[in-house]
Amino acid sequence: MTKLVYFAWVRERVGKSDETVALPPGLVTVADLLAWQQTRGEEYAYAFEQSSVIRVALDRKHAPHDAPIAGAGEIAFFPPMTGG
Amino acid sequence: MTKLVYFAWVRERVGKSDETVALPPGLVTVADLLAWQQTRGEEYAYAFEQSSVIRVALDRKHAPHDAPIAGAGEIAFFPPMTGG
Amino acid sequence: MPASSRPPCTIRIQSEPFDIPAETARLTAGRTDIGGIVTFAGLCRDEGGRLKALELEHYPGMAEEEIARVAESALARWPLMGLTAIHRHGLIKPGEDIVLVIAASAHRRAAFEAADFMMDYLKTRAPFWKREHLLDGSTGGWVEAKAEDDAAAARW
Amino acid sequence: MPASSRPPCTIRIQSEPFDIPAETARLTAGRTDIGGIVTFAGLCRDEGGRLKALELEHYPGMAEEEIARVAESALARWPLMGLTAIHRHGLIKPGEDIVLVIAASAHRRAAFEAADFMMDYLKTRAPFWKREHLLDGSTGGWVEAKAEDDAAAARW
Repeated sequence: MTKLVYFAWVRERVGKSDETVALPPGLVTVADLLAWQQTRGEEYAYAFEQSSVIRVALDRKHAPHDAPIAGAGEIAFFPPMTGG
Repeated sequence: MTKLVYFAWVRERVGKSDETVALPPGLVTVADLLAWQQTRGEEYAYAFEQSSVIRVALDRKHAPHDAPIAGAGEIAFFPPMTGG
Repeated sequence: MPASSRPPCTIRIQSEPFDIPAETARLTAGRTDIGGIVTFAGLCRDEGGRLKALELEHYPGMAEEEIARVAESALARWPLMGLTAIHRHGLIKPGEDIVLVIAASAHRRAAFEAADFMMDYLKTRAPFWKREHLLDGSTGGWVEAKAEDDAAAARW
Repeated sequence: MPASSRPPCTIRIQSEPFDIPAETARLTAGRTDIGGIVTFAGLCRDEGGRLKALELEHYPGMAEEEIARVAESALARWPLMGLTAIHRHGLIKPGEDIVLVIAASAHRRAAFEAADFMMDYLKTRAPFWKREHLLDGSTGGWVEAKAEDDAAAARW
């Protein structure tokens, strides 16, 4: 099982701050995972419609969209950061 | 009459912090003034021996060595600044 | 302090305000080898009177870790004698501090560059998101990331 | 504050220590339009334990005027909301502050650049000279100007 966590407007659109899911086999990269998210219903389709802008962290480290997701226990999805 | 003021090692070498003098006619630029200072005795020759490094301020404003000195009431001589 | 020892490095994520003089004193106490300290404080603006507050959401697990990674880069890159980064979360009112970076070094250039670098990287890498709360009582939108912040970070 | 009005600008030359929080508060009091404040404090180092104190000689008439001229350049060049420059003279012990620059702006880039510029120009244009007083009781030499300071000022 993998914990998925959401922040800012990704969280609002998905409608939850986290969930624990069984990822389907065949998802290799972050990009695969983002494409899968789009298929999970209306709210996910909305949250991930512009998946190129979504940032992803694997176990609390920034990961590019071509990074492999194997082994990650916690995967976070969020918009570009606006702190500071 | 013109007030001449000295700072840091220029002051120490000249042996005074200020003096009021009648500048001889014919001194046009800061460089002329520096050359004249070298002729005023042993302590002046020592203070101004490397006149290219001496900084000059005319009425409290930095002036390059080719600046005209006409009209200045207070002329300061000092080494490169080391504040901050 | 021997040059080889690790300089004091403080990273904190907190909702409460921070105390800049106390944080500075923590870096300088008992030391006589520091020549320059650059402090950056980022404050909440009211955006021409439009804003009642900024709400800062963060990723609690990752925020501290990511800022620590940025700080490690700064420590590796400049000869620092101390580095502090504190970022607040929660509701922050106009005029209040949001973020603090303090960089201490023997010479000013390292302190300026490290503080500047820290802010550029905090902006673009630390998992924080700002949302506006407007003076009329409504919740405004999420603040959009600026291309100029990415460009600033790309300088390093 | 309307954008066209002159931002508060404080220039002081003094022998006594300065109070950084008080100087910062003077710039920010009652304001909610400032987004970033960069503070530089320059401190006296003991140079590896060699130094008992630095003696700072200055040109009393010119020092304040020259720093004011540098500040005018900074105010003309960056959209600042406040600028402070304080330089001490006299005997200053290791660990004590020598110089303070505070630059406030809506955005951090202007504040960083203005503070950095102020320090580069203070170093090379403000009429101050440092002399070392050594721990063994003797008076050391005058500190020599550094070529790197001229190079830093030439960046602007």
